[in-house]
Amino acid sequence: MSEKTPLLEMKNIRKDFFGNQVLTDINLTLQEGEVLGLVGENGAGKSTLMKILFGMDVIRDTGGYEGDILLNGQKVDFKTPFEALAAGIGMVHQEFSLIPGFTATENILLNREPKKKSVVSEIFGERLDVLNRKEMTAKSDAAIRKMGVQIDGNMVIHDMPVGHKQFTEIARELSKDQLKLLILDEPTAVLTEKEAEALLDSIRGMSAQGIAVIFITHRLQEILDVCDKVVIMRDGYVVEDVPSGETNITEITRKMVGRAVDTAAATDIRNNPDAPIAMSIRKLWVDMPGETVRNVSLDVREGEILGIGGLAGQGKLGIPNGIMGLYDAGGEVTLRGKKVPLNSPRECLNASMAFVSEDRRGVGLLLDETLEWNIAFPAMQIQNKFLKNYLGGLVKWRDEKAIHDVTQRYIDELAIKCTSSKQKAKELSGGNQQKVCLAKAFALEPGFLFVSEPTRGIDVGAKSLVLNALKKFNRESGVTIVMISSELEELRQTCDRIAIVSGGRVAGILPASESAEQFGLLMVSQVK
Amino acid sequence: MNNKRKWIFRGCTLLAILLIAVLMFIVGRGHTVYIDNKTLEYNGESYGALQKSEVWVGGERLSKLGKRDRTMTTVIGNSFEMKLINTVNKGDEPTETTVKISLPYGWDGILVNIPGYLANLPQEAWMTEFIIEPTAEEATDEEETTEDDIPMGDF
Amino acid sequence: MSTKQQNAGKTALNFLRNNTVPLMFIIICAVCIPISGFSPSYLLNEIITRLGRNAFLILSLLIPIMAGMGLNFGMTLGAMAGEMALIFVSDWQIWGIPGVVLAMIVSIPFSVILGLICGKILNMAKGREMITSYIISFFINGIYQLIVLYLMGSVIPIAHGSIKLPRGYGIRNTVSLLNMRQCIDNLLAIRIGGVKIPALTLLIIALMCLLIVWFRRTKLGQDMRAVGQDMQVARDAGINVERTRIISIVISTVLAGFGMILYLQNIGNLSTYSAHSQVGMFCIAALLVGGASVDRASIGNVFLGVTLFHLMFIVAPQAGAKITGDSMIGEYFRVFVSYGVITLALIMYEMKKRRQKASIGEQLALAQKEEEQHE
Amino acid sequence: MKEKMASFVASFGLPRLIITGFLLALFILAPIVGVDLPMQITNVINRFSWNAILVLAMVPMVHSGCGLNFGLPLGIISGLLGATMSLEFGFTGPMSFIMAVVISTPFALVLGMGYGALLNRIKGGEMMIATYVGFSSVSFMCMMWLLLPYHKADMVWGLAGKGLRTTISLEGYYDKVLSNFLQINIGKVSIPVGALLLFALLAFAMWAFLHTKTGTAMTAVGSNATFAKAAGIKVDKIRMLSVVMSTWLAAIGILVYEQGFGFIQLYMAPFYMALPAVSAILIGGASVNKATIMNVILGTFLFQGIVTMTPTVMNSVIHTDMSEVIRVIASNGMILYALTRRSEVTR
Repeated sequence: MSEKTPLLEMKNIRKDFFGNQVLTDINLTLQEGEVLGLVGENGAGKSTLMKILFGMDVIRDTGGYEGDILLNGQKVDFKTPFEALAAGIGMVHQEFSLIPGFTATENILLNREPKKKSVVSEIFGERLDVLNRKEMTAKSDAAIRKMGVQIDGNMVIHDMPVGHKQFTEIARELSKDQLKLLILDEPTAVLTEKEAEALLDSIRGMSAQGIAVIFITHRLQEILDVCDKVVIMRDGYVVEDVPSGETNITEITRKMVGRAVDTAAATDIRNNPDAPIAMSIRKLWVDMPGETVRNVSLDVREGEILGIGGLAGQGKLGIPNGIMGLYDAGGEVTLRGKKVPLNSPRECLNASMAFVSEDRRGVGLLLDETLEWNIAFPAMQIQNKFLKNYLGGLVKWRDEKAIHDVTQRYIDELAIKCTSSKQKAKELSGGNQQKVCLAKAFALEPGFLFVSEPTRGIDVGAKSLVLNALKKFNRESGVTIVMISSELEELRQTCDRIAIVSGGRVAGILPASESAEQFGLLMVSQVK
Repeated sequence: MNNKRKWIFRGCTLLAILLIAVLMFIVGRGHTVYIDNKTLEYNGESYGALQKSEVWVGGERLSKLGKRDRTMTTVIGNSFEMKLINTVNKGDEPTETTVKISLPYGWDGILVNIPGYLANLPQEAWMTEFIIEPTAEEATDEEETTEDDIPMGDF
Repeated sequence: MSTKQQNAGKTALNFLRNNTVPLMFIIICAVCIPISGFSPSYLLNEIITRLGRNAFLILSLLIPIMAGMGLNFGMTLGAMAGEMALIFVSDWQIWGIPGVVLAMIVSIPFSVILGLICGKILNMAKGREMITSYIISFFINGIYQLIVLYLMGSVIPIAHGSIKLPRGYGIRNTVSLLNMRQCIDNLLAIRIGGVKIPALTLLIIALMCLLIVWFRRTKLGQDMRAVGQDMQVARDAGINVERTRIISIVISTVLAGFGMILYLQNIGNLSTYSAHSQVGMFCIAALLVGGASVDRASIGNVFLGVTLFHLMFIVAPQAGAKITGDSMIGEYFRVFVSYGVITLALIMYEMKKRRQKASIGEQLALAQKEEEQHE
Repeated sequence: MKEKMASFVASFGLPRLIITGFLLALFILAPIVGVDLPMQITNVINRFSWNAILVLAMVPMVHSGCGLNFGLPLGIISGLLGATMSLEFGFTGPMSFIMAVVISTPFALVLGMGYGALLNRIKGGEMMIATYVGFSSVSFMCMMWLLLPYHKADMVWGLAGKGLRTTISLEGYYDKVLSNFLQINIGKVSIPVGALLLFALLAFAMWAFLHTKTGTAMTAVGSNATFAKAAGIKVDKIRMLSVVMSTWLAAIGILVYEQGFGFIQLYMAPFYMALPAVSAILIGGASVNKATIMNVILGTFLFQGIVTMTPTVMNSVIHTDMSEVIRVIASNGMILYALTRRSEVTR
């Protein structure tokens, strides 16, 4: 057995994004027909690893990778996903890549349709070959059969339940004759229990047919159910590579979230169960694409920093976005006893709430305008600050000097690196842009602040500056803050309590002093 | 190999289209033929006009020409066939002649003189190019207008 | 039972929503026909003439719609190519059916070049193809005028004074196509009652329809549909999106060129500087009247559209004159209706896009309510 | 140096550079080929004063992110309604102009509000729909001009006694009321100070508006609508305001145009009026989502300069009038260029 060349071998894979090491010395082997479960937190490096294997453009655009990938003992280096496909690697991405108005069959064979030659195509090229519908049906039926799940090949994607769309994607990969290795990136996230069950069956079936599968999921039970071995990644390292029979969920979770040196939570945690409730959220739903929130109820106490954590796509981002009226939402939110109307950013801001969005470029900034505008704008519009009144208030003139002063104050206070307060926001670095977003919220002098992913995409130095500024704002001004972040460590360092969201619902709330493992368990739990 | 085959096919198609175009050029050339029944002076000799000449083209009578009459018809292609029923002098029995001429490609308007043709004169004697000059009034009334006129009209 | 009724109601509502424009037109026609007082045979004759005249042009719009590029206002480019070909052919004095065939062949290179330009520009303006193609048609109209009004006869040889402006270069406002007038319509024409049926023209149109049906079943057609629905997915699947879009515009332009030649051979003369300017608008209006939308159009839409639109076109002036006593009212009315239809179709298309987005939230709230009921 | 040039060309845009260069060449050529330069300059200034407000009408909608207002004819129609009614009600002289402004204002507000409400429901497809809203409204008004009960003898068709004429002379009404007001003559150059003053007033008001709280909000909506929404701005309301402003300015713009031109043009005349205004502001350096007062002034000047100078200069140089063709190619080419730019907002 051990003499046999493994189907896939990854040796000493290293990758950095502009000096930021994201993968270090990854080693992986995979035999024919083996099912490998790949687990790890967001940002552990799973997706980067798979992108390298699949030859995605971003990898080359960011300087390539180090190390070797061997397929059947042959060194390979895919320049494009198409080369990877040709070599027999298939990948099912998290987002559907399907044509909505096409049938399952048409999607399964997209751009690989069997064709019939004709005279016209001899002249104008083979794109004028007529599709061979009969053979298409046969081929897609074969692929569906191979998958072992029944879906209707003639059904239009548009009319399909989500699960069937997922199966269509898988069938597309299976319809490729050369397929030897299939990567499934969180395929069960959108499936119902029954469908997920069926998918696991079909993975077993594929494995029996000699197709190796790399299965990425956050549902650990599935890993144990179907995989031959488990690879756990953390912070760009493989921390564990064991046969799935020799481990269990708690063990895996601990390895996933536990740091070698478990950085302790912040020392100045305040846990004051008697503090009055500042905000109470009841039965909140939010339609934010990719971050759907379902039936969330949550209380925020006066003066605390509440963290909201969870894996990507589970809905944590939907909560602030929904409450602040940026996405369609329903339910009930009260702030200090007063009802906050949903779907109206104005009312929220009037109620002295503020929001620093995770989408800096899309929502947080006027990229083409000056820092002055960016920082002063909401305060000017909501609270009539920085305005000079003429004609008895009829004309509200922009007070450029006041705007300049306040901007300069925050530039100094938050150490925003810029040439002047007149610089355009798009010219700043990510970290400084984030500080501008904070300054914008601070300028509103809010009584309640949502901060969403404050450290996303900024470097380590800037990170701690931003987090300290937040903490200082809370501790000194007594402003209640809800901070949403995918990074558990930073939540534990900054927050007093942390709520974990999974599947669009709150899985549990724990004091920040709890062990990382406990949070990990909540993250992978399935709330019903 | 496959590519070569493709280019051969494409070349052939292009050639075929060009051939069709050339063919259209030949068979589609339009001429206006003017038919004269007029006395013709040629090499000092005079060929008198017929008393009466009926011109038939394509089975239909085009015109009945008296002395010094002229008629015209349009022809597509370079061969022209007409049937003449001639009465040379008053009271003569009409005689039927079929005239078959091939028209020169470069001429738009062609003038055929019946007396000259009937006298078996050489071709340049009875067939001449006929060029119409645009009349003066026609020339003046045209002024360029490229302004988008009212977006209406019949469609 | 009640759900069944509800469903029936829903389908009826959907049917109404999807067919607002054709239904509106049927009503307009139903009101105007009796008022106008035209005889049925006259109307039938007119409709068939206009079907033969316009259907081919309108068919040229189908392929860009399939490729997700919306209504191709740039079909005017094809019309200009066809006109240039006709100018040459009539200068060469090629008459009759050979003239039409030759004009079609000559128009191909012009159409292809213009189509390539148009396609390239539209690829640079993804998401606003329609307004861009609309402006392209104005821009190329300028180039067309430059060529026809200044270069023809001075740089490009034009032999015949009959089509040249008296100043010696530039083409006259009207070029007579008398020598190919209705040559295709009259060949094999059948008369039934007082109605003349241009069998050959209709045959050509039928062939064109078959060609489109066939084209939909080819690989290229499939690719176009894929590109039209989701460019990113198509690109990920390895389809060359840009090229496919350009091809769709080129095909449309070439077909529009052919269509324009057929149209003009029916009319019998060419208004050099204005024949093309309204063609795009009228064709698009007719297609939309047939029930097509910006992202969906079928051959059936073309024929229904030509029939309804032209019925309105014929009867509106008469009916308007009878009602108001002023013949211009009807003329303006039909122009208004043409523009109104396009406006309405564009608005409905954009609103449909928004409605789809809004429905997801409703679903979520509904799901939650159900969940609560279960608890 | 070379790089500097390249970056200048890139930021200014090649088409704009060509057009500016072309106009410069015309001015240089003019005296050489013996064209009466002072008269040409008078012409350019006059045409500038007629058209500038129509171009200014583009600014609010560009600022609020609604794109170029291809629906300008809608505003023009409000102006035409004001003009014809003012005449019908028997006003003459300068008073007729003032009344035209007064009467057209409510029409502009109502039509603008309807138009704005429509544009708010079709975000993303504004420009195409605006074009066709303009077209439909013009063709609708064609019927109305015939049907509305106008009776004034010098406005209606003489024979029928009803239905407005296609062109109505403004002599005795407000023909040149602004142009002649405070007119200055320097040598052969005459400057229509009144018309320029009105433009200056409106342009200043626009500039001032953009410096107020609401004006700032409008710019922010155009720059990043999501940002504005998150900052509590009612995006739809601001957009609506911008559309109403644009429509009203178009109404005033056409009245000023008429007083300069001396005629009211009805029926299909407003049909393509949006295109020159759109290309003028683009030539002035605006893009689909950024425009300043400076763009308006520069653009109108360049555009009208070309329109007035080309025929005369070209005629003297090559003895043919290619101005129409040049105008069509240049102005539509400019619009095309602006449309194919990647949206300059970095997202």
